[in-house]
Amino acid sequence: MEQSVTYLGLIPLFPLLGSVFIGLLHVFTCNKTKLPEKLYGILACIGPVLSFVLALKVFFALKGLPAADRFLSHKAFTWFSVGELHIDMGFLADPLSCLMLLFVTFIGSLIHIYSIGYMGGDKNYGKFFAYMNLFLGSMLVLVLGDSPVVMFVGWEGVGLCSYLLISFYSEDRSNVLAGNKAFIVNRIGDLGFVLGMSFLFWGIGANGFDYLSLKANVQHLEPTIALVVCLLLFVGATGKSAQIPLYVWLPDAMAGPTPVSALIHAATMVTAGVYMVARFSFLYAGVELAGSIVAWIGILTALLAAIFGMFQEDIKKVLAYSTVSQLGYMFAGVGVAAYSAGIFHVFTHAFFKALLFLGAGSVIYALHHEQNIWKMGGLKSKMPKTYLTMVVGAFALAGCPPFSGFFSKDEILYSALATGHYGIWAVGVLVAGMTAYYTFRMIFVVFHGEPRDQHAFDHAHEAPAVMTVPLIILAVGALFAGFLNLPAIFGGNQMVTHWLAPSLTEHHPHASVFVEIIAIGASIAAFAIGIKIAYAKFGHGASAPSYTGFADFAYHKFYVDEVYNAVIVQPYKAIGSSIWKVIEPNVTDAPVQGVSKLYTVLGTAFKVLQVGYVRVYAIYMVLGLSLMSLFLSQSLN
Amino acid sequence: MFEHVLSVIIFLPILAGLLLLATPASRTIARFTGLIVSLAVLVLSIDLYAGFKATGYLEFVENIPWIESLGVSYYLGVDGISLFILMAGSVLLPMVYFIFATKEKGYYANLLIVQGAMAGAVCAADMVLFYIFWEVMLLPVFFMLGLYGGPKRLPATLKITLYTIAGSLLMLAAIIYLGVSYHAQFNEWNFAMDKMAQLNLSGRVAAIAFFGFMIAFAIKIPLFPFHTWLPDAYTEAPTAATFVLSAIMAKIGVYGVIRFVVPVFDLEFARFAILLAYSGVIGMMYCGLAAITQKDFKRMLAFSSASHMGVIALGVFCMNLQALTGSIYQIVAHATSTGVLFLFAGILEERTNTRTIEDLGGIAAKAPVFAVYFAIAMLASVGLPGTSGFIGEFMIILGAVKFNTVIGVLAGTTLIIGVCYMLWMFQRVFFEKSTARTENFKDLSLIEGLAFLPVIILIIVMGIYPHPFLSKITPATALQFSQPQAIITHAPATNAQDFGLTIEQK
Amino acid sequence: MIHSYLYLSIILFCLGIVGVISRRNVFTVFMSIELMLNAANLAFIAFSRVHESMDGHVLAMMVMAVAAAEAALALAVVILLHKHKSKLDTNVFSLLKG
Amino acid sequence: MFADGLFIGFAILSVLGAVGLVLFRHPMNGAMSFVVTLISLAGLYALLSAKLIFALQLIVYAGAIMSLIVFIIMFLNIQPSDLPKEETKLFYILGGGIVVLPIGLFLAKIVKSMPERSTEIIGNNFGGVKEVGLLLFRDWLVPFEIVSILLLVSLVGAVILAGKRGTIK
Repeated sequence: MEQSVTYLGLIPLFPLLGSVFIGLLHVFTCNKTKLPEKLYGILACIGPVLSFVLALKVFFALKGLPAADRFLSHKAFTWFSVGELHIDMGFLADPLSCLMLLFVTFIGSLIHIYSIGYMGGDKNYGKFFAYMNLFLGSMLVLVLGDSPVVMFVGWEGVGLCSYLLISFYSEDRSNVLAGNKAFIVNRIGDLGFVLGMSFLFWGIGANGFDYLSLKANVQHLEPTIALVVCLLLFVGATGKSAQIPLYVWLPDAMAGPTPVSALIHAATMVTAGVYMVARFSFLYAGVELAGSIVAWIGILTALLAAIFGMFQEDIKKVLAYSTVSQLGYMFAGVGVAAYSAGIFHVFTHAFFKALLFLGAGSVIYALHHEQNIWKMGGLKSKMPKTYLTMVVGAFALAGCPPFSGFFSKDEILYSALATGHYGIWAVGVLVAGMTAYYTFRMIFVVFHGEPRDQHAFDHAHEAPAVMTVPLIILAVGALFAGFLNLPAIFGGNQMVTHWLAPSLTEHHPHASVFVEIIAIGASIAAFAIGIKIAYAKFGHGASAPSYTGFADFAYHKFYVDEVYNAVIVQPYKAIGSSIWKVIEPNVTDAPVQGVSKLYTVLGTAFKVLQVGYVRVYAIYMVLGLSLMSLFLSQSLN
Repeated sequence: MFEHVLSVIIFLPILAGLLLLATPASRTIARFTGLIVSLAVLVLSIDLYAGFKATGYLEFVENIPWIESLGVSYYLGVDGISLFILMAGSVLLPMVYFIFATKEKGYYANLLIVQGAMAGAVCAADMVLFYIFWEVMLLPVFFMLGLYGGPKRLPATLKITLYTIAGSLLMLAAIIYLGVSYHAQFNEWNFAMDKMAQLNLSGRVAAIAFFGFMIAFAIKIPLFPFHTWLPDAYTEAPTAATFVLSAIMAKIGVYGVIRFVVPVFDLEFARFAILLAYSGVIGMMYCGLAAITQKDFKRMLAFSSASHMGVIALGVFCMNLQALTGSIYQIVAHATSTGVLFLFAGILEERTNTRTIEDLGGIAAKAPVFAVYFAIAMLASVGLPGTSGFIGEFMIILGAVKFNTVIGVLAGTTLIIGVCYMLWMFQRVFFEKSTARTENFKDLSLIEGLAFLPVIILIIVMGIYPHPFLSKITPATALQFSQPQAIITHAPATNAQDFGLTIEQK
Repeated sequence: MIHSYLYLSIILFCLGIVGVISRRNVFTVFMSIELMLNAANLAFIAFSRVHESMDGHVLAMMVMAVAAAEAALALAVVILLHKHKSKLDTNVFSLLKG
Repeated sequence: MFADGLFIGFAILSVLGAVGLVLFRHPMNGAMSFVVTLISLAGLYALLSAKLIFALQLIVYAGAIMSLIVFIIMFLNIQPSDLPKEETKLFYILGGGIVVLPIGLFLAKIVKSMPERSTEIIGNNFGGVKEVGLLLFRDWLVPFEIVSILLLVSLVGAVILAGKRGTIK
């Protein structure tokens, strides 16, 4: 049922090799002669493009197979094998991973091309592309891994790259701290992932720990274990995909270069959690409680992030919170067992969010690294291409029909409604309105109205073609990607859903057309209200507002970072220093110190007896003999 | 492959070291002797590795009666467990001679002696022989620490020496107890390891003997709460001694547990495993937390090393195949990663004349090769997949989850704890703006770069393709769990506690 | 009859001990030690008589030789002591005081 | 009977001599009284048929060693002021006696448990010079040689120790 094709292993290998090669080049030349940037740029793009070509090949190979047999696999070698634990370094391409593969390599390639322009002039040009290639390779391992453990390699690999790229401008302490935060928070999630894998392994892993074997054995898993595994894996997902309570790292992660934010922190890596839940759909489908928890956490994250997003003033932070919010939607989708809807939203989101970030990058580039939206304005005329493409992205994000975001988001909300999760649906619609509001708030403030900073405005200019062409391509994607999964009500046949069907374990709810129309209507209404308010407030230019009350609270992100700092980070450090300063010398080492003290005390005590006169020593000796004699003479009779 | 290869591996360095000490050789001669001898040992070890058949039993056995009246023999052999510790020593030690070019003669001589003694301890299959090498192992460290250490070396030297000797004496007592019990049960004197495994031990005295062994090994590992000698000793010791202590000697403690405690005291071990596992896991967390507040990077690495040793020890105490194998794999991984990190710390200290983290910064920009090496070793140390650190750590956590859920979850926190202090240190030392001390930091020279390269490559290879290594370990570990339990039941219900049996009756 | 010899030996030995531990005069202490040696000698000879073997005699000779050697050294020490401190008191030396 | 009488006489003399040694304040008196003990011990050896030892005791001990001691005592020309003031001597002797008593009793107990034997003079060959000499140079040759080395060492030591002149203080 599964076919073995060796080129699967090559897909992640190309970017990885590229990364090693570029990295070596950079390391050995960075402090001496500079290599031309073009060389790095071209080298960097080879890997992703080759991977994309191979991904297309995989796609067509899969398409050529009957729907139920769409599994291509490649076991490169035995990774490790101890007792019943047997892990192959294996890759699996099924419709799900193929979809991910396609858009990851596609968007990855585009962003690489975009970066050639964006990163121009940076002294660590080579390093950047080494990391980017490494990231893409890891992401492909994540997507293609045929067992949770192999996936975990990619999972941690992308975390590492994320860390490295966030702290890319490493001279500034705050950037490095943001990187540390991202890595550590991700690690907390990874702990959940590892423990989840462990429980899963001891549950049903003995007969093979790859997805297909797990899927075949899933019915032997005890329900409680299954619930625990689902929740632990979801902890991993909350870390990677920035959900409550581990979302805090993503906004800070915007410290990295903008293409990084676009590729890693919007389009690909952060959606890994959703992908993982979809991968384990066979597991989650059987545990309804876990699904509900996932869905609720997802939708609450969406709400929270949307609230924060409405008050941000940094253009990238706005987008970051919108990413968190959209990720929340995706989890809501996979949580209500609409896996294909969730994955489809991942897919469309990748296009429009990458587009928005790259557009924002273009703006930032034009304004010489100014990110505060209250210092922008009126850029429409100066940067028409960027403006147009970003508007397309904004419509898609806000969920305006017929842009891609509308279809995917609507699919999720419809599924929530159809499966009876009314609460989730209601919150989802609310968030949709808020999304429209903050998205267009950003567009209006940045591009419309009067320039707020005349100096910066005068120097602004449209980005070079190497940057705008990817924008346009992505805009086309953002516009039309939605039609790939057109629901029946619009005359489509849900191509993506059908394509994904062999990989996922899901039941499509059958609700009446009435329900579907309610869902669509509510979404459109929410969008319309959101954009209306945004236009009313910011359409004609507005000055930077000062926030009070709840708005101020939200502006400060509910002080979550501060609370985490006070509740987790500071106690952690305090425990550390108290261990070192108090516990170690006074408790742990105390017995040892005590022994040495004891010897000192005993020594002082016995010193009294050492009077120094030989005669007295003789007396001691005789006393000892005498006592021994007394003792021994009792045994003599 | 010749018959006495193990003896050569053990005694070649020891003799070379003694010879150096006895002759007025110059530093250069000493260094090159060390280099040549350690490379020769490396070649022999690679040959040994290639000829190793992974049967699970001892291979390359040499068994010559030594003190016949007491059944002590010169009994050597390696199996999958000891092979890797032996290899770790052989692979890592030549680096030291490459990197530290201007040390005293005694420095190199002591290094050679400690290398031989460690090889001896690892290969010994007779308890008395093991004990002898175990003690000899400490001597060079004592001298290196006491002679060439940092400013506060004397208290540190005293502490480590007295601490370890106290443990060793307990072990000696326990070894004698085992010998006497063996004589009582089988009416002949023998100290060979495989014979000891047949002993049937029970009762309070057996438990005491068990703790005699355990405390000796726990001090060496070091297992919480016997780790207090470690921060001072690791910090004050010259880099090579710290390297030897952390990379190999600590592992011999774990090895001792696997080789001597688990097969002999199976009942006691099963009884106290949970306690020991908690000790390991608490030690991991405790030292990991303590590491985060360190201002001195060498001390921080010392705590990090102790923290990881807690995990490694935990793998042994979990009593399942995955955890044990993972533990042995992690021994090698940790030897390579932490060992190299200590060497890097030594280089940092030599080039900047400081050990304070706050004084450093911006090295990544000044010395990219060094930074890449350091980053790879650090990532292996925090267990990133794709480096050697992950495989072992994953298997240990996996095994720990099976052994006990709470311990499994706590063991998992090593993922977080390790990364906190390591990233913090990396940030302060390698990122941010360079300081006065790092302004002129020189990158690794070509020789240094090439000397480290094999180990760095090994770290990655061991993470990506560990199967060939694991396939040599697994038969030996699998054998540990196929101990015929029947021995316990059919052996006569006699014991060394019985006074009449212990005193030789004529 | 042999008992009497041995009892005598014990008495002399005990007197020697008493002399050593209770007197401070160097000469007396020294001679008390000699007395103990002699007590031991007496026991040797007595046992030798009991077993009718002459090994005890040989041992007694050895003891005498040792006593002679000891006398030579001890007297040299006494002379030194007297020379430096003009005293014959064992309490003059208390370098061993802790 | 005669031998018993001699024994009692010698025994009393030797004990008295020993007591004198312990009690006399001046070492010269002690030495003289110790000579009495040594001579009576020689007599006891004779009673135990140890002819050679009898002779050696008189010649070496009572003769050579004691005369050496006496010589040194006189050589040092000890004044009463040189002697240590031992006001608590009796107290010490009493205490020492009490402390030593258990040892003596213990040894006596051991002696008591041994079989009683006669100590009559036995044949001419026992304890003679020839017999002891043969034994000494045959079975005890190595210890004998070692003792000779010991004597040599102590000789050298004594010369070095006593031979230093006025270098220290």
